[in-house]
Amino acid sequence: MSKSLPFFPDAASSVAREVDLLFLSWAVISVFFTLLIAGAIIYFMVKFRRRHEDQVGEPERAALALEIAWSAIPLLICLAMFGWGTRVFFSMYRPPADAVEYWSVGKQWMWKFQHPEGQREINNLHVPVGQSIKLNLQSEDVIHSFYVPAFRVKQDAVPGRQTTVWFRATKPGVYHMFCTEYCGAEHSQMIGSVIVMEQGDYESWLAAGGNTAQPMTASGADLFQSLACSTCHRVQGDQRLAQAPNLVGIFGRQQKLSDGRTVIADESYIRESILNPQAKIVAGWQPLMPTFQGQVTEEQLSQLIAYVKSLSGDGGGAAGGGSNQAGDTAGGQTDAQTPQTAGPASES
Amino acid sequence: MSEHVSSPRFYFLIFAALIVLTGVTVWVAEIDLGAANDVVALTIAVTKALLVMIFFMHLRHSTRLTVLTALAGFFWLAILILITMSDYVSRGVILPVPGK
Amino acid sequence: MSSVAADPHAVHAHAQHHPSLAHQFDNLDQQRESSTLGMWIFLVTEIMFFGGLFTAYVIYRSQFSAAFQAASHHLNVIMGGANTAVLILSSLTMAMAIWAAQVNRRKLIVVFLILTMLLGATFLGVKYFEYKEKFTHHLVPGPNFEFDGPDPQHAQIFFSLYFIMTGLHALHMIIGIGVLTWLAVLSWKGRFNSEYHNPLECAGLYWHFVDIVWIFLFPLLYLLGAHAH
Amino acid sequence: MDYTTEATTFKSPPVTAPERPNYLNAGYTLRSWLLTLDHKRIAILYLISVSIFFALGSLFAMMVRLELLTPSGDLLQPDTYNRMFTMHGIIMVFFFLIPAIPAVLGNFLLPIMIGAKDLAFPKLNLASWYVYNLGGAFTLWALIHGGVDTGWTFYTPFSTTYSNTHVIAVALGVFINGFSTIFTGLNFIVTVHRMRAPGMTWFRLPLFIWSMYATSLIIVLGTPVIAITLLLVAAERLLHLGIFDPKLGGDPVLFQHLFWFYSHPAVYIMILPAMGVISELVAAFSRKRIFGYRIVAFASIAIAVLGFLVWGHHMFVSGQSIYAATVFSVLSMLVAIPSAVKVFNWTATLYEGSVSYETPMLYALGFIGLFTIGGLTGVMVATLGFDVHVHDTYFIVAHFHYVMVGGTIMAYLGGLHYWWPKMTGRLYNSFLSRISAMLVFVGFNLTFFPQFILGYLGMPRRYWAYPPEFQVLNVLSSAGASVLGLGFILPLCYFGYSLFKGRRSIDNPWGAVGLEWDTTSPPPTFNFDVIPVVTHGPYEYNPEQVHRVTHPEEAAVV
Ligand code: HEA
Ligand code: HEA
Ligand code: HEC
Ligand code: CUA
Ligand SMILES: [Cu+2]
Repeated sequence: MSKSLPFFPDAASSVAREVDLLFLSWAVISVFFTLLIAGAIIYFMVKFRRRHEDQVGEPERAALALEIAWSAIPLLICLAMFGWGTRVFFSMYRPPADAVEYWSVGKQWMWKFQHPEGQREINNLHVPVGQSIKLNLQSEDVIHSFYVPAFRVKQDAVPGRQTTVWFRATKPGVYHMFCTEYCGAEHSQMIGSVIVMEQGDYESWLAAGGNTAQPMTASGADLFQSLACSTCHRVQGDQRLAQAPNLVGIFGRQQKLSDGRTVIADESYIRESILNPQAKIVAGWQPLMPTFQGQVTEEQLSQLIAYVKSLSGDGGGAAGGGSNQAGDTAGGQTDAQTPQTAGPASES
Repeated sequence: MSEHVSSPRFYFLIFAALIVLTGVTVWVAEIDLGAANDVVALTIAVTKALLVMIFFMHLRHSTRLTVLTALAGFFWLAILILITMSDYVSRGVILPVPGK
Repeated sequence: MSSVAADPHAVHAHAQHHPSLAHQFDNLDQQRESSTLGMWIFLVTEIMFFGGLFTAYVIYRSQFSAAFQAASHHLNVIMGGANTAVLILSSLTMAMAIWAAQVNRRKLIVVFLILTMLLGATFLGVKYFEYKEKFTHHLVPGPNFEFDGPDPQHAQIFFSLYFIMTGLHALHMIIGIGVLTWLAVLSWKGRFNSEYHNPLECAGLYWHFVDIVWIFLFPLLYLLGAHAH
Repeated sequence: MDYTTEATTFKSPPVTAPERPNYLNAGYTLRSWLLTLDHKRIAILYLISVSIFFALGSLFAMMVRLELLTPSGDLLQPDTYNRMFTMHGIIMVFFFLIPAIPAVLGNFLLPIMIGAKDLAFPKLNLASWYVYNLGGAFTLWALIHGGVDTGWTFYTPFSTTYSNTHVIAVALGVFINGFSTIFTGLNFIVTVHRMRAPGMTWFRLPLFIWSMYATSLIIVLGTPVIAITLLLVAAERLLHLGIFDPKLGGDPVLFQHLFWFYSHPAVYIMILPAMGVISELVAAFSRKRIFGYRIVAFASIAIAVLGFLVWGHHMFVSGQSIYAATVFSVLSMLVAIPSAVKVFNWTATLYEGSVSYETPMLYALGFIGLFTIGGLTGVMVATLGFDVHVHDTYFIVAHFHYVMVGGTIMAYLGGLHYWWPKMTGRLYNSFLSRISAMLVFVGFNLTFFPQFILGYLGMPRRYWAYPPEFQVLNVLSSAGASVLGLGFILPLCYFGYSLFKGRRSIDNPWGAVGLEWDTTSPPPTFNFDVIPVVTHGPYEYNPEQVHRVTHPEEAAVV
């Protein structure tokens, strides 16, 4: 990165140009109004300067038209910019359907990342160019915030919840990654880089990384066995023997609860179901499920969630999107999610 | 401006009404009405609060400004609760991108 | 300057100065209206103060309703209900104290004020036993919290809200009793009469407000689980 | 009626003549100050306290700017740096900027401007000052024992669970300080409603009063919420109550809602009084009624009310619902409109005025320009897609210093320069004061404009060390801060000199109208020798206009 005096940040994501355009438009509007007012003040100061000690101002001339004009014009400008800004915002927070899920856990003071193929990294994130990436954020302690200036995206990682952010890098390179929510002594050291690589380079990076780790969903599947989830939840076979709801296809669906409410089974819901199962009881079931709070780390939680999501077909798409009514997905499918871009190392 | 003096009997009537309402709210709470339990309980509580404010606190004989002040308090509280609530009820819902 | 004109009331000429009229006011009516308005504005700040807690309650209640119902079940409805009645009665005696001032019955003011304070103290006494019960049952949030129902974490949030809400309410009662004590002494000395009693009135407003807070706390905390067994 | 008659009627008394009785020579003992019930003396007490806290806050700002001279943090330890900006923010916001204009200028002027002898509750007013100092003492105690490092926003769970500094003491300090603010606000509301002089109708109130009234509404409705919120933070630390604790399923974002429900309106507590001051200054130095008086008055109320509906714009990336964010964004746009209207009306007031360039006017014009930039960047960051990028970067730091320093402090200084002769009866060095106004303006822009660029480049705030490519702009900013500091220290010198050695001022040195200029300088203890009867609006410089608004029956009184 250049050490010279920069005046404009790198733009390396699909939304960056749009944000810049938004900014530049606002800048033009601001400069216009600032100059208008400064100009008027200077002009009036000179033109109407006090000429003799006893001079008073002229009587006021009422000008309702003026008042209306200078309320309405800023209002219209603001509303227009609001509309545009909101469109950009929504496009920043609605991941496209083909986004691949990555996982991140923030803790004082580092970022841990995990690729869908299982590759782990700390404070660095390698991503392929041109691929939409949905990053699930969690925190182990306090609030952190994931920020990549070159991508113009930012999202807080809130303890006890999962939040998401997505981006599509458009230009290979190495970009700053900052924590932008104050999180204690080394907040300013909680930084790293996002390394955007060409598709091929990314694959060879993955391969060379000696990736021994399993894909997220596979780790999740293992945990599902080792934590004995599978003793109650049967993901295949005869559901009549199961003591707990079938988890196949639940992701993204409306779940009926025993107290009559319905919730959308999104990541937060699954997360809560595991950590605090009694909080929301599925209609027709007893509150039998034990809590796994303290038994799973944030990362294992991510893996479990990834696994449960994978039971619902294309669950990797829009978070909680009401669109995927995947109820009838085949029962035996455990490893449904195969990211489109998965490199050779990822499947095994 | 002379102030209005209510009779002790009148105050006692208000007191009796409050006690009755307290009894009612305890009684209703034992019956399972689903979500309506909350509505009933809050309606009774608001009624009781209004009785206290209008009669014990003399809002009935107060200036408009005083009434307005009292209302403003509750109105702003409603702002605080309702707008905060608006976040919680719509959280986590991300409607699909229209047209995609 | 034309906007300054000789006013018949010169500033320092408090000729017919009432002993209870403060220097900045022109007459007792202005003083009375000012103090009433001031008191109501203070009550608005109190509404917003408790309002922050009610907001937290409403949000969590809507999120964790089952846990809140289960936790609410551990509160003692009988004690809570009795306390509600005690508080309402104290509101009545408070209103009567002001009435006594309005009709110039000095002794009665003191009697009603003392009654009010006694009822307030009764409320606090009952509250003390309730708190004690919570301590012995490990229902006080913190490392020693134990809750055998489902969803103990959210139940702990319920009890956090319970203690902070009722605790602050009790604190208001204690302050109220302190103020009433002082006013009882003043009444005894004959400071209040039908013409001048705004301190009593303001204290009354405060006392009734504290009552209103409890009117909401009681159903929200004690009764919401009553029907779920 | 004309201001000129005023200026000639009361000639500056010869220095040898015995002083007229005024609030300053009403008593010289310490007791006569510390137990005073006179709103003017309490204002002076507040002036002293507030200035001490400003100096303290500035000291921390200096440490921050020194540290940021180099990219690698080599002056302070990171946790020391964190305490520096936290104490800077807390002291500047809660102990300086919020009380500054209301408790000093407001306290001094509000009763005079409405023709009252004092505030409605003088004892409460004095109590407010003591409570303020008590809150300050808590904060200072924490400061001496190592400070606090949560940022002025106290975000949970960092503040409740992870920070091991004196969060409780500072939270209580701010909590206690909140009472002093409430006392002032409550007092002002009652005073404006109940204590106006005969003939002082609502639309004859000076705009400063309107803005103080709007400010008081916010104070009364908002401050209790921050009080309870900070109390909950303290309780969570002290008693293990778990309201916001994510380990219990509590939601840290709920804290943010409660915090900003107060703290956004609080920014209007800071700017509305400033706007009131500016209205007075612009009118006085153009010798003209404020253009669109009623609209400017209503704009204050509109800002106060709408200001309560937009708090979520601080939480766009906090994990709150994106739909709630959308609503907060559009409401933030609406609240900008009344501010815009005010800016335009002030500018239009200059038109056909009799504009002079005294020091207060220089500050006022500086305010208009800087507030415009600060406000426009405010609406920029209220735009959702844009805020995601600049949230918690130096762009925000620049935005709020433009409105708080470029806005409120400029207005506060302008107001002090304008009413100084009224408050002390003395004049200050007008040459030096103009120099200092220029220094503040130039230094300010040099300090904070580069921060906009830094922010857009992506430099996060609350960073003790930063990537080297940001250094040039940071050095520029620190250099600017030293010029700015000079601009702030200079008034300290010439005001101090004026206080003891300054030339005596005549009653109305500016030839301004308004009840405060009708009484003597400094005013007597009960403000007026005779209670004024008001017959026309506040800015009637022009005889024709006065005539037009005077009702016959009121004219009869004159
Ligand atoms: C005096 C204090 C003050 C004032 C007056 C304002 C005024 C405004 N502020 Fe500011 N703000 C702060 C103090 C202030 N702010 C502080 C301290 C923070 C940071 C807190 C923290 O995180 O530590 C902050 C942060 C902040 C944020 C959060 C940013 C983030 O953290 O990501 C936002 C977002 O919407 C915002 C918006 C606004 C808006 C819309 C206004 C509006 O009221 C501005 C209105 C004014 C104008 C618009 C200018 C005049 C208009 C014209 C000249 C006409 C032309 C106008 C148009 C075409 C629109 N502010
Ligand atoms: C009223 C509010 C106010 C005021 C006046 C200021 C004034 C200044 N502020 Fe402040 N600032 C805030 C409110 C304010 N600030 C807030 C709320 C924050 C956020 C905190 C947080 O993140 O939690 C902040 C944060 C903040 C930061 C960001 C820190 C970070 O995020 O890491 C920076 C960095 O440059 C900064 C700089 C300055 C400077 C240079 C001044 C200058 O204007 C100061 C100029 C003054 C001087 C240079 C000294 C003058 C000297 C005297 C008056 C006499 C002193 C006496 C003796 C030395 C004996 N401020
Ligand atoms: C003792 C049996 C038991 C075990 C072990 C168990 N569960 Fe459950 N689970 C249940 C029951 C019963 C329900 C339905 C009632 C409810 O919602 O709590 C349930 C509900 C769920 C739900 C919500 C289902 C829906 O349809 O909305 C999820 C997700 C879930 N469990 C995941 C897991 C995971 C992951 C594990 C292992 C870490 C696990 N469970 C272990 C019994 C169990
Ligand atoms: Cu993590 Cu800041
Ligand atoms: Cu704001």
